[in-house]
Amino acid sequence: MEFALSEEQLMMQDSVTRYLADRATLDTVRGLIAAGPVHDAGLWSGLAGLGICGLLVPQEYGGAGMTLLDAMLVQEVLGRHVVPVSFIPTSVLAPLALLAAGTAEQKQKWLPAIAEGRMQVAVGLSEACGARDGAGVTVAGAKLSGRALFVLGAADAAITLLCSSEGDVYAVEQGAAGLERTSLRSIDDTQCLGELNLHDVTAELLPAGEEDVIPRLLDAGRVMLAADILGAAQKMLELAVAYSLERKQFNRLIGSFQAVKHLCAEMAAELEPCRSLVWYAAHAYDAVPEESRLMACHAKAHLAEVGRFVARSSTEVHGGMGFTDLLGLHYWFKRIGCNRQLLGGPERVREEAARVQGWI
Amino acid sequence: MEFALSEEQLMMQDSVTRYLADRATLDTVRGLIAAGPVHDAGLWSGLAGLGICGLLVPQEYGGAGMTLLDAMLVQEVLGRHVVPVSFIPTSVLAPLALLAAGTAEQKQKWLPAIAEGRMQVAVGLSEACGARDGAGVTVAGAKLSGRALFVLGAADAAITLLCSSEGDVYAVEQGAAGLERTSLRSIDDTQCLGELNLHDVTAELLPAGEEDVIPRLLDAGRVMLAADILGAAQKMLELAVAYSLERKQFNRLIGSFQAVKHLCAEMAAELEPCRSLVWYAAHAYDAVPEESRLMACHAKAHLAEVGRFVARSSTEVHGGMGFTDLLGLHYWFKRIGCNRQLLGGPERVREEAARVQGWI
Amino acid sequence: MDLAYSPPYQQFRQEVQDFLEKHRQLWPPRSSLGKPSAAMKNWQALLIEQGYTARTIPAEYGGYGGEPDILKSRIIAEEFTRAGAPGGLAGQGVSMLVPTLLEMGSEEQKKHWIPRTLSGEVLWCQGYSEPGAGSDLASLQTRATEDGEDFIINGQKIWTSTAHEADMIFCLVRTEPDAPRHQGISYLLFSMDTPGIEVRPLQTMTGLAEFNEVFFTDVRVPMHSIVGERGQGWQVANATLKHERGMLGDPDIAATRLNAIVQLMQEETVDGTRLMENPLLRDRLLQLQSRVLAMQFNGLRLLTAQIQGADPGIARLIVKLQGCELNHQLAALAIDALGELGILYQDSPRLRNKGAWQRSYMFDLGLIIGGGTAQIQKNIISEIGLGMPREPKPAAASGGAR
Amino acid sequence: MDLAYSPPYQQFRQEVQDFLEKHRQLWPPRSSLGKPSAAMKNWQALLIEQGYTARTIPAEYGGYGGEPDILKSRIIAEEFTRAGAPGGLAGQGVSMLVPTLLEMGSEEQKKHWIPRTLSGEVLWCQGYSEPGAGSDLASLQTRATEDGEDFIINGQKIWTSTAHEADMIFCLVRTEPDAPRHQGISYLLFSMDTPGIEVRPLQTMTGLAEFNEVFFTDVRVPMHSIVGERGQGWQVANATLKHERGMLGDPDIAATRLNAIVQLMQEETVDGTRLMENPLLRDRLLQLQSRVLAMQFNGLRLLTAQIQGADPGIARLIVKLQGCELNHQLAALAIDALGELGILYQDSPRLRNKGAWQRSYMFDLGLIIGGGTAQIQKNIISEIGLGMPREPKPAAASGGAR
Repeated sequence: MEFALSEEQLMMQDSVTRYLADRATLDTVRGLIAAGPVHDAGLWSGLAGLGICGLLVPQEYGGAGMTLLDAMLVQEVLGRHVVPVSFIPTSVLAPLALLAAGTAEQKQKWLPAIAEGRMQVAVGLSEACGARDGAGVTVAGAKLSGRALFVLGAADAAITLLCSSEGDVYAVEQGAAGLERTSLRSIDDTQCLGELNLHDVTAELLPAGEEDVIPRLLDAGRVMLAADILGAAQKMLELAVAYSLERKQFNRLIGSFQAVKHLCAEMAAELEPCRSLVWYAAHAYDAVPEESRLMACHAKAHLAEVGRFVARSSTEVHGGMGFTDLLGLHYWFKRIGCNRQLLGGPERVREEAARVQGWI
Repeated sequence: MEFALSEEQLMMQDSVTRYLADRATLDTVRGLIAAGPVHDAGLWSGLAGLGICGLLVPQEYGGAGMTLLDAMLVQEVLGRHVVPVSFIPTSVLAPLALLAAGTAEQKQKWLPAIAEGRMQVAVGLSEACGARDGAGVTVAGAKLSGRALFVLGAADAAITLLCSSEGDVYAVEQGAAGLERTSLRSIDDTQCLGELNLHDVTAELLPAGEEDVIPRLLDAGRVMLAADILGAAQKMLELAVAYSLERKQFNRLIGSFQAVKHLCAEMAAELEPCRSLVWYAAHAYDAVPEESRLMACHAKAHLAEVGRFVARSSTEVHGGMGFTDLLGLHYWFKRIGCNRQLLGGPERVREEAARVQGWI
Repeated sequence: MDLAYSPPYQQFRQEVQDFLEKHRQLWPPRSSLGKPSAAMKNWQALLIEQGYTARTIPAEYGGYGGEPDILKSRIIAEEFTRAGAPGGLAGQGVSMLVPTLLEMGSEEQKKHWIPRTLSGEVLWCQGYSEPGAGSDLASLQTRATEDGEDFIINGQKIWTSTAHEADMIFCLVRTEPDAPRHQGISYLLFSMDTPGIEVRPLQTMTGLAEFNEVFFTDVRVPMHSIVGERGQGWQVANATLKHERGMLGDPDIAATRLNAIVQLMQEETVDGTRLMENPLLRDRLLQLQSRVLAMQFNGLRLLTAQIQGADPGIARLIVKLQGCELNHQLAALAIDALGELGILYQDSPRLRNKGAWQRSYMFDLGLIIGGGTAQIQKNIISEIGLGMPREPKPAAASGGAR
Repeated sequence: MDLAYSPPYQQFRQEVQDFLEKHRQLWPPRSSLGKPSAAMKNWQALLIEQGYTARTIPAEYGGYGGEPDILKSRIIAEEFTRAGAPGGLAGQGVSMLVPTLLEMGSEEQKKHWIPRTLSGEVLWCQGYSEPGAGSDLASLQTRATEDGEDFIINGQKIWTSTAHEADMIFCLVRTEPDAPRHQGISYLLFSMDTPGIEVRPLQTMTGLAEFNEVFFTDVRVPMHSIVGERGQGWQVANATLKHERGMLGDPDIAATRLNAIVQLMQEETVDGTRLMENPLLRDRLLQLQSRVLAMQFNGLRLLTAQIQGADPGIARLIVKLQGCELNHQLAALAIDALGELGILYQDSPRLRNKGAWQRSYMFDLGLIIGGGTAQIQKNIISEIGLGMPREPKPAAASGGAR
């Protein structure tokens, strides 16, 4: 019985942290996204050098063959540093989709490239958790038509995985005839979102999929987004405490005012159990599959709520400075706000949790 | 343009307050309800002496012919003093029902007795806002059968007004054959609730009712319950502030701690706009009927929420003493908690507000 | 209780409506707070002439010179809002400096500055807050030292909106460094063209630069630029700070936003179903509607108290705290209702409402913090509204000891 | 991360299950915290013999004398809960006095009191809080003055559960009135039969008298009744107060309640529709489920840290605050779901669950307040967990000045 991270996991998290500490400072990030949403290839190749990009890719395809728990720990660090890389679609959702539904040939074609960090994959799952503006992708004669919104991942992704309205997963190559991609720009320029319009686009089915390929991908994606919020919110709490121990008003450190102390205490009290919830959800994904869906829903929904509370409260503790661009606190604020809505807002996700439990 | 109470209204509220200040102290109330839920006849006749019982009864029937706004102001004071009298069913719902749907004869028979404080009327509206345990009253051959739960008013009410499942209002006399009354006991012994079981009970239809008699009664009842919460919650806030200015811990008045100050400030900030909302809802009942339903729903729902917050927070400010029976703070706490559920909890009532606005 | 307006007021309302209708072609485009356009200046002159702005300011200072009439002011505001017509100039010069001068200025200052400010000829910015002096404004450090007939000013201000366009600044500076902190401050008026002033735009989390930082390096200002006496600046500023706080938290703004969300939820769909059909979103909407209505009626109560010259007490003190929070919550609901569409921003395709919901969500958080943080508001409510004690002064000056 | 138990532990679990099954006929009726029945005493003796209670207490003091093994303790607790079997004695004597004596008592005190306490022969109550000393326990005023070989005690205690049945009290009294307040307190053990002690039941908002007030008038107690040294009572008490706080906020209790609400919402109807069909109630239930799960997994983390001898930091400090609030919110949901049925209480017809939801709603609020109020908990989290400064001491002793 041990509910804790292993030595190896702590070392891996630490190595990513150390890599990012120098290379993904706030000033660096600020510069990278100055012109709009970005997946930064430089940081990506650095992460590839650490073996991070192929974390979930089996060793036979050149990856590390690790679990979602490990990937989650990486994502927590990426969130903590608001790093502009598309780890979730390329290194988590794409390998999981290929492993669950891809042919041997498809795996051979794409997994090694992913593991080496040579290829980006975008993933469109938004319509599986609530289609807006009439979006949706249909299949006719093995060709895809329609529209996919809020596709996760870099603009230059070599392939995009899309879910059809029948629940199958297709791979579409960049530059395919009839495919048009537009960038969507969110509050958070550290994450890339795209809109795909498709007119009879040639696509490759991932054929081995069982019924729940897409739900499983959603589970994984939601755990990862929860982990990202966890990292970002933890950082915002730490920044708030640190600021309150520097800033004086009325001849006192503001951190000595009960109102400020209690706000920080409430953030900590809300956030700390979230860590265990996200750990468990990630652990359950591989180790307790029958609980996976429920735990992923709870992790995503609860982190969305707690993340919003922490983002707002930390900003309040920072006073006017928190509202300016000077300290850059808003990069975390926006990342948390963006994650809240991706792959289903909290109410929607909780409703799924009710269904999973047979309550309705 | 004047959104304020008139001199007359202030004087009336003041006269009720002065009457109750001596006669409905906490110790008196505590004694009155020691053995269970009570409508106190002594206090009632005192209120009758002030002309309160017939406030809504037209002058031709011996009453004061005033508006719901006036009745609401009385209820606020009754809530403030947690007075164990059944003002809402007897002096508000019954006259309104008779005026809206009663025959001349019915009015003549009952309204003067109500105005003089000689008669109690119980009113059952619970099934119109959500039937529990399969309750409901049906009519066959002009006789009533079924069950009405959470009937408001004294156990010895001379008549009970019930709503049938068709939406009509009937009067049933105490002691009618086939009628059986059981007391229900809630957390709040200052309010009387009963269960009526009916087997072919002779009843008198209030025949002139238009379609919305029952909705109008619900509006009035909800505004009154909101006013009761307003009075009780205002008192709880005042008690909290007063206690915080007496009690010392760590060599300081607890009212000088920011945590306590801010909790009191939040109570005040939540409660103060409620006063205007309840005023407006009561005013609209008579003066702006097209807004009456919406405002009654909002007043009831919002006061239920704010009341719960204030009841809990005031108890917290009182620390352990708030939890004991010694200070008796819980009498207000329970009255607020009871009112929250009567005639529809907040979610239910808000849903009605959505329908009123044609949103669904 | 009577919410109807008496016939003379009904007639006045009609006059305002007629005026707006008749002069629709003169409405200037909605202005930001910066330099007014020529069309705006003309409109302002017309409004003053009608008494629809600067209503109670004496004619000798360029105002309309009417008697105070709170109901007429309210009617004007209501009708301008209803028609969507641009109101009079509303920058910090008009809303803060002019009342200050009327109360505390010399006759010469009133005659000189008020007409020019009302007409839009002179644009002002406000120099109060400093990086180290926010909630605790009285700790401000910008120093003015005497040099002959002049003050020499050094220091920094922040949160200075329109500083890059303003002609003039009204500014708090510390002139008596050895006096107790509330008694060492003076209130100065000087030109933004004075050498030694540098304005840097201050970008906020919204991505816009709604404010500026202003740096003073040996800025030379004549000593007669002072309003009130030396060392009286704190009292002079406080006379108008209350005006600023009064402007925040207007429930009518919340009501307008609520209506916009109702429309949004009626029109937008997810999986083909109207958002309004979602019981969870609908219940949140209704909870906020309760609050908006309560604050609107609270506003009616304040208006009545104002007419009657009564002290509305707590009903007044809570407006900023509750109103700003309400606006923030409304924006949050709109974002949640829109889901992934709700996170779009800037120039994105599929952006709704030009990104206003996200911008409000952030800017309203700024308002919760600014103009007296929520924490300061709660101090005020508990101390002034509920009579609770101030925090005791710490025994040692530092709060850092464990 | 490995949530499985190794084979020896699986075997141990099986042993516990077998034991419980085999001795089912010996299970005493669930006891309150008062005087144990003969059946309960026998059961307690059997549990000690098996090492299922008093597991790590040395055999010479009447315990089982086992090595500490957190997992085995956890397994015992889990299996007793799962089977619905009564655990060992859990009054304040066993849970607070015994650990205190083990840590701070004299050999004679240990030998005398621990066996009698464990066996159920002696029932204890706790005399810590006073009407004027709640959050600020160190300000307690109950005075013990020297008189020959004895102390003479005068004063009052409150929140003393089981005082009316207890044989003995462990009690904090002020023995050195002139010492600094934390250094003038002593920890005494004495009989509740001592003349001059009056116990009055303390009724709470639930309508029950879960606690008592205890009044001391010239109560004469031998000086050798002290645990530790004179003036050391604060340290002696603190050694065990942490045990008390650890008991509050158990997430498994919350999980049990959550399940009860799920069942309630599946079974109860309004207008013939299951409550579970109501999206608003369901969403509240799910929000609370998120929190219950998070706290349960937080508990797993604490357990692991305990096994590893690591400091779990904030994860430990938040348990009381979050756990008690969660229980209160769960009760609130159950009440709201039941609507008008939810307000029934006492002996009312149609009462659900014997009124437990309302009783919890109130009692849990008491727990939020008691054992360190929510405000004190937040002080602890911010100061110990986050390293934020204590409040500065006020310059003047009174907080009442404006």
